[in-house]
Amino acid sequence: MTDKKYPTPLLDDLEKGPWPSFVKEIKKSAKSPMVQDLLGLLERSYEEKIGHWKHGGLVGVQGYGGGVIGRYSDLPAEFPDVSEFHTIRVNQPSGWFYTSDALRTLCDIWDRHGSGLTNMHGSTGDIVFLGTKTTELEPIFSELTAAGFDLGGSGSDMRTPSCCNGMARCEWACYDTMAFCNDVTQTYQDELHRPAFPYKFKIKASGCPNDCVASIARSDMSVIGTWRDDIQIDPAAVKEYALAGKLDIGKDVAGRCPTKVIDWDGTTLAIDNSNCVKCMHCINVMPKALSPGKDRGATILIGAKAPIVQGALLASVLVPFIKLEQPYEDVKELIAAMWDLWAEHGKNRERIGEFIQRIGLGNFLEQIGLDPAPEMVIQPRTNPYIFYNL
Amino acid sequence: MTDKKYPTPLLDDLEKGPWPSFVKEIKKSAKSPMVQDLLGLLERSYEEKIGHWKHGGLVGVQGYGGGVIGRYSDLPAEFPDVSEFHTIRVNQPSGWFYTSDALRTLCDIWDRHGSGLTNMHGSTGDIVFLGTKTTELEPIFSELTAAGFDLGGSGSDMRTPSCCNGMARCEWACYDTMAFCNDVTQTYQDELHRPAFPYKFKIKASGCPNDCVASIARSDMSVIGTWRDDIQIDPAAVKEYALAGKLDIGKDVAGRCPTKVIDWDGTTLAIDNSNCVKCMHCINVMPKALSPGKDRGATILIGAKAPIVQGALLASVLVPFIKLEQPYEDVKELIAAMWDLWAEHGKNRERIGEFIQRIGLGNFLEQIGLDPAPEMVIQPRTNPYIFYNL
Amino acid sequence: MSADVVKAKRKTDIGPPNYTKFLPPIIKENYGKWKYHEVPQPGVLVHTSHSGAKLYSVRAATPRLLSIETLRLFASIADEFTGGFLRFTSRNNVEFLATDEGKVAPLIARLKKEGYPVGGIGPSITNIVHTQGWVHCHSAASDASGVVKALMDELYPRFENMDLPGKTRIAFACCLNMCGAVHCSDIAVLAVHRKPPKINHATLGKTCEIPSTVAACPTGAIRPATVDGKQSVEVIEEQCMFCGNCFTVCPSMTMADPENDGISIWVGGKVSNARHEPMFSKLAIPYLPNNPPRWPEVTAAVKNIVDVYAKNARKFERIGEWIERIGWPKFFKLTGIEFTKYHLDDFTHAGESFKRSAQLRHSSEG
Amino acid sequence: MSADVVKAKRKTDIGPPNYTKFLPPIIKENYGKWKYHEVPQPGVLVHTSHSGAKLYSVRAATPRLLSIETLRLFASIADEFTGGFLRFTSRNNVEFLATDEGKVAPLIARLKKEGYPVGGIGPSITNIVHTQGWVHCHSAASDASGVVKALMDELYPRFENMDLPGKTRIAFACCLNMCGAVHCSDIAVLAVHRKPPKINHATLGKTCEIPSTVAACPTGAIRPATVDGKQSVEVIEEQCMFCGNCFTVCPSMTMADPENDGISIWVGGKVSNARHEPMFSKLAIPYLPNNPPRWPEVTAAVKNIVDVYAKNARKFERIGEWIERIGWPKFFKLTGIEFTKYHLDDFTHAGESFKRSAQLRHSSEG
Ligand code: SRM
Ligand code: SRM
Ligand code: SRM
Ligand code: SRM
Ligand code: SF4
Ligand code: SF4
Ligand code: SF4
Ligand code: SF4
Ligand code: SF4
Ligand code: SF4
Ligand code: SF4
Ligand code: SF4
Repeated sequence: MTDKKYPTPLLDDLEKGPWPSFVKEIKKSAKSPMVQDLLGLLERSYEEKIGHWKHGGLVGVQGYGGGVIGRYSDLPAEFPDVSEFHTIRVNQPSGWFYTSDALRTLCDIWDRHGSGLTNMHGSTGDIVFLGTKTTELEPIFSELTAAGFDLGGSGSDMRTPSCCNGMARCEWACYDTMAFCNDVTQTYQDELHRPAFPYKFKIKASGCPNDCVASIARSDMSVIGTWRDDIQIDPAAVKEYALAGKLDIGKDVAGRCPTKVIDWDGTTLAIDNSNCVKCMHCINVMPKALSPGKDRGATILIGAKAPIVQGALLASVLVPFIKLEQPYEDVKELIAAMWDLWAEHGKNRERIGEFIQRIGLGNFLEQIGLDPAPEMVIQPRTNPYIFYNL
Repeated sequence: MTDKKYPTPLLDDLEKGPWPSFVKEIKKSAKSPMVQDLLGLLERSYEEKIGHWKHGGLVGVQGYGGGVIGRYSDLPAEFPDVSEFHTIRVNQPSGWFYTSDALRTLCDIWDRHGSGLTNMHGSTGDIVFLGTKTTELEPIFSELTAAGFDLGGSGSDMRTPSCCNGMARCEWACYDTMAFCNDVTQTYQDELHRPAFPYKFKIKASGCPNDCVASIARSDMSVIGTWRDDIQIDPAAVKEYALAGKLDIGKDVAGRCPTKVIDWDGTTLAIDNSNCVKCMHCINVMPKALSPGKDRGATILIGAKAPIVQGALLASVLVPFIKLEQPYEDVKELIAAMWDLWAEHGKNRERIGEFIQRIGLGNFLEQIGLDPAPEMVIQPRTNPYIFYNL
Repeated sequence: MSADVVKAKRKTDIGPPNYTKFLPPIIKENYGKWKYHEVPQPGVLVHTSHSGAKLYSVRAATPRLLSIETLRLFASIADEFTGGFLRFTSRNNVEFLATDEGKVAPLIARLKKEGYPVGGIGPSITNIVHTQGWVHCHSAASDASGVVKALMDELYPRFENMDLPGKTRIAFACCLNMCGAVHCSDIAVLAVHRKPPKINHATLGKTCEIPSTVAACPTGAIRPATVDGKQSVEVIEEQCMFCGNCFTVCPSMTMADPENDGISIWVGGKVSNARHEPMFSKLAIPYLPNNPPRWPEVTAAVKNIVDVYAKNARKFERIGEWIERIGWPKFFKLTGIEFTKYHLDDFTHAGESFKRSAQLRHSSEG
Repeated sequence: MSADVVKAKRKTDIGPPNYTKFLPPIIKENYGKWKYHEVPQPGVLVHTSHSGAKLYSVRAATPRLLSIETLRLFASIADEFTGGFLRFTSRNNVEFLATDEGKVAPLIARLKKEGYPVGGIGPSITNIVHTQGWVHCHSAASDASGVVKALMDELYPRFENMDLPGKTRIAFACCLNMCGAVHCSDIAVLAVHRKPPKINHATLGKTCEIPSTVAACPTGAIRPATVDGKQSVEVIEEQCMFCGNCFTVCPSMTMADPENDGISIWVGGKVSNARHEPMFSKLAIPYLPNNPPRWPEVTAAVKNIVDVYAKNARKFERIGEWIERIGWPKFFKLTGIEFTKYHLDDFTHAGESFKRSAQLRHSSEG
């Protein structure tokens, strides 16, 4: 560890304790003058209880409209090496799998051209290279692409899609999330790199209703695996769970089924699959005995987002069930239809979820060519303000 | 029955069938020329599928701003006897109890001065005298008051309060609905007869959460009886129900408890009263064995209304529990505080439920001097748009 | 009492007569002391007091629109069987309050003979709460009494029997003002307009206050405008959803339209707090034609819903509770009702009705 | 590779490397063929394939903000124990993917030795999803990494053990933009501003587009205005709820305020569809002060909520499910948190959160 340029007593306190310390991480990279100044600036924030960063300007790499977040300190005189301190979003491989070599390649590039600090990963899913100068952007980009990496999204573009590890390591994946995520990422490179939408558009893919990438809360298009037929039951394994005695199948499994469709008589478990809502609970708690059906696919939901401007939204059902098989032509047609409509009629900084609420779900469906279905709503309308078309 | 002035083949069809016929009722009063013309006009509506009434003007009795709904036909030349056809709202006695004499008194007055047609009762609860001329209003009023009756509400006033029959005939009444209804009706005669509010204000009183006057859906102030202590259980009567075998206590009673707090082991019924939400179901289906607790009172809810303008509202909890004892000073203070605030700041035609939503429940409570309580909401806010007062 | 006498001492603000004057002695004696009730047969309630006293209430249907001839008939029936005591219910039935069990059977016989069926108690269809319609209101998009009569003629056995899973409350309203409070009914029959208001520019400036007319529109479809030199308003027709609130405040904007007015059907509302919290009614059928005098499309539609409910719901389940258990897709399937764009809410809180979860029933069939 | 060579063949739009390049052979062979998994000990997942193959995943915590030194360390640990294969999770943990059961114990020992605790699986508190804070963002009302470090030092045993009723997801966001997606977390820690923007009228006209600045305000609190002869905006302060969206679009409207910025706590959100549908987080504590470096008020508040939950919830109940069962009044009582005016929603859909039923728990105590 290099000598500190500034004393950082407040930050130093956060080197203590059992949880891994981000301060230690910062100090590990402190051979970089940028990181020295970052420590000084951050200590100042801890003293003053206020951030010291200004709005970013438009910085980026040639031909791309996104992927770099410009950032400038408001104390450039005191901390000149962070007067510019941009982040670069590098598109992660689907499922966040790496080889040690791939990791080292990324480290080497970042060692040459930036602070040496990263986020593994950003909230959207990107590899985040944390802190560099404008002049380094183009060199970093060149070395990244040479090594087979590319930038992720930022601004009003398609954002970097992400997915759970799905079929790679999970017995419940109802479709191939990683293949799908990679496919849409590659298909929409132009939309990812050149912001041309009213606002950001995020796609996240989870292999089952457990939704391990929180897609229903955080993506404009959420693709959640599910199935249409019966839950597969291995009666022998059910018996083992019952005998093991750790699980009270009546209370913990049947009793917690949201639609109460599990019948457990002490020896046999039966499910009224027509009323099972594919919540995953019974499967989650008895993974050896139960598994999703064989007729698998996904539900497509639309419009999740954080609160700004009109309040947070969870995604809502758009396609109750789709087989989701390569080359995903049906999904792509749907995406194209939605993007066309939204690009033409969406307001500036209006996410697609807000757009749908503004123009009405019925109109939205009509425009993109989908039939209304009762699965799309909790219940039909309660207010009588019907726009009859005569 | 008098001879018809007009042929009414369409209406005549509605004299047939097992259900009592309103056409027969109209014809029973057809000695009145008004009713003759009403039949003609109504038949015309049936032929043309359109109503033949115009907007009412301001008609009423001296010194009152409400109680009469003016009504004029748009075919006065053809049906001169209904060119004016106003209704009079007569305030019903609490609980809609009558003696035969009282009924006859009303009939006699109406016989002398109107069509002879009534609604027993209007949707708000009034005795509705259906159809008379402007010149008859004052005489009717005089005879009504002489007989001990008075007009009900209309326009932007307190409307005629109504209540379930409560303690008069129901074992579940948790407070005296009829006494309360009569008391507020009498206390607020001025507010009832002289519209001075931004819009109408309805009070309805139900003795228990079954809410037999639909107060939670239809009144600006809904007073619903409830209790705070334990449901009274008669174990012997429980056993009788079990033995009778008509009721499956496990499935039909315990299984349908919304908070699942009833325990039934085949012989004894136990209730976790701390989590009972006083829904009434178990009591409803086992009236001989269960009854509300002894520490009784009411929940006051606020703001129900029909859809116009911003959508229908159910009433929401304002006072989770109040003993509701005569002379109801606490309730009256609350009413006064609410009316003052709403009268001053409510917009024209803004019901109090809409008013609260516009100014915010927190502000409303502050202004009327009530503390916020978690019982008032399904859940605390989910959006982070908090108006901190510093 | 002569008119002169009355004029001399004009009384105001006396309020209604005190209810205690109209209570039968048994009620006065047992007021607040009732212990339990039983329903020995359709239309009859027996309340037993802690004192042991028993009150027999016999409930009969009325069409609500009653001639004074009928009221006098009721009065004399009350005199004959129940000491002159009777009451009306919150749903416009009449109840005769007997103390003598022996009077119950002859009372019922008499009521039936007079054409007033006895029933409406327990898991049945009781009287339909309704409004004025073409009989008295200027706003009506259909008749009220006529539709109700046609419906109840059809549903009549459900009034006289107690063979439904739960209480089934039907309400009718003749316009979106919903005086029948149809917004929380098991089945709501709601008359609707489907054309924007026709504006009488010649009279509007004189009869209506323009600012309050503009403010009346929930969707902001109304703008002040000068037409033929007269102060008036214009309606952006694509923004109009035919609620008629402009007509309520301004007579020169009429809504009624013989061709396009008609009836919508809503289901699954409830008011009581029993088991499920109170719920709004939800749209089932957006439109059926106005077809007087019997509205056959409407009666068939309501009967279908009742029958499907009767067949499929579990004991004590109200319609809304039943549908919540089986899910709306199944409701539309079982009833054969088409799900359309109109079922999707598009007003202020529309987004709150969107299904924001992946908890769905799927079936390989579709 | 020299810079010249790179420049010569500038590549664009190649996207990320194909994930298949990074998968260990056992995953390639058993892709889509996993049968079930087990959790033999905290931090370890064993997935068994239909083929019988077993994959051992060991999960270790990271602070997310990682130096390349640490990444190189992870790479060498992967080389030593798992054939060079590793991955990161959707919550910023690192997972080492072993095929050899014998490697699990030494791998865990090594990770712990290096200071990266192993755990976060099953009914535990896993890593806190968080954002940039004072480390990188201009919007932050608090630091992110610091609060998270302080919290996890406190909650650490819940990461290493699996003794909670259900999974407990904590998220942190440093402003209302909620990059940490705290809106659906079991416990959400959200930094907030509490003062209206300070407007720099001298620069606003030059740096900001006035119409989009005005449009940015969710409550319409911003109006165009001319100040000292310069085009600018003004804020109706009573209408401002400090969301900071104006600052997002206009650098001349700064929000940060050392005295009044701080932290709010939200509870009961979830994302999974398991049992209960996904839910938003709900306000628990409107404000706690910014108290670096350890934010003791915040850590105590979160720990209290976790402890009360751990003690009272039933098996498998997430925080939101538990509160829904016991009711919000009880939650406030058990945690000792005060219920205030701020807990009552007053934004667009506020009315939808009002309790519109008489189904209440009452108790004679109060
Ligand atoms: C880096 C990252 C946070 C992190 O530490 O991980 C981030 C950082 C910023 N976000 Fe974010 N957002 C990041 C994920 C998110 C997420 C989570 C997600 O994508 O799953 C959300 C919530 C989900 C959503 O999209 O609604 C999110 C919702 C926002 C919003 C609010 C958008 C809205 O519609 O409500 C803004 C404001 C805006 O776009 O103007 C925003 C804006 C920003 C800006 C660009 C600040 C701004 O006002 O322009 C932040 C730059 C910080 C910096 O200087 O580094 N960020 N942002 C995340 C991206 C890393 C990556 O690419 O992997
Ligand atoms: C007579 C009655 C219907 C009936 O047949 O029973 C009735 C009739 C009218 N109502 Fe009503 N309302 C009647 C009970 C209701 C109810 C039910 C209730 O009170 O429980 C409601 C729904 C609950 C509520 O108050 O929200 C109701 C909601 C309306 C509305 C919508 C108010 C709103 O805030 O959404 C209007 C429109 C208005 O006030 O301008 C309205 C307006 C009217 C007017 C005055 C028409 C108008 O546009 O001015 C109707 C006169 C009809 C006529 O010519 O006789 N009426 N009205 C009911 C009063 C009788 C009585 O006094 O007993
Ligand atoms: C007479 C009346 C009150 C009055 O003062 O007029 C009344 C009287 C009784 N109600 Fe009611 N209810 C009356 C209107 C209502 C209403 C209001 C309405 O329908 O507009 C409701 C709310 C309806 C709703 O939820 O939409 C109502 C919901 C109940 C319930 C709850 C039923 C449920 O399962 O949801 C009960 C309990 C029960 O029946 O088990 C109940 C129970 C009772 C009992 C058993 C109470 C008792 O012990 O005396 C009475 C006879 C029940 C019956 O008719 O089956 N009463 N009851 C009303 C008769 C109307 C009619 O003529 O049919
Ligand atoms: C590795 C990871 C996916 C990935 O591609 O990165 C993952 C992996 C697994 N999840 Fe997950 N989940 C992962 C994030 C999530 C998320 C997203 C989040 O937290 O932001 C959720 C939604 C959380 C929420 O609802 O708020 C999530 C909700 C679940 C659930 C549902 C739990 C519930 O009862 O609500 C299960 C089922 C279970 O645990 O019984 C599950 C189960 C699993 C299983 C058992 C699946 C399997 O058979 O392999 C995996 C190990 C579980 C464990 O960690 O206890 N996973 N899981 C993520 C690990 C994050 C971490 O480092 O801690
Ligand atoms: S979302 Fe489902 S398929 Fe994907 S990792 Fe989680 S549990 Fe497995
Ligand atoms: S998946 Fe969920 S809804 Fe289906 S049976 Fe299992 S617990 Fe019930
Ligand atoms: S509301 Fe309750 S107290 Fe009143 S009549 Fe109905 S059941 Fe009885
Ligand atoms: S009153 Fe309702 S909530 Fe209470 S125990 Fe009975 S059924 Fe359950
Ligand atoms: S519902 Fe409409 S049409 Fe019917 S009485 Fe009420 S205001 Fe008139
Ligand atoms: S009918 Fe309703 S929506 Fe149409 S213009 Fe009139 S008020 Fe507006
Ligand atoms: S939550 Fe706000 S302050 Fe934190 S990184 Fe996102 S935009 Fe910046
Ligand atoms: S902080 Fe938010 S509410 Fe306040 S002025 Fe800015 S945009 Fe409007």
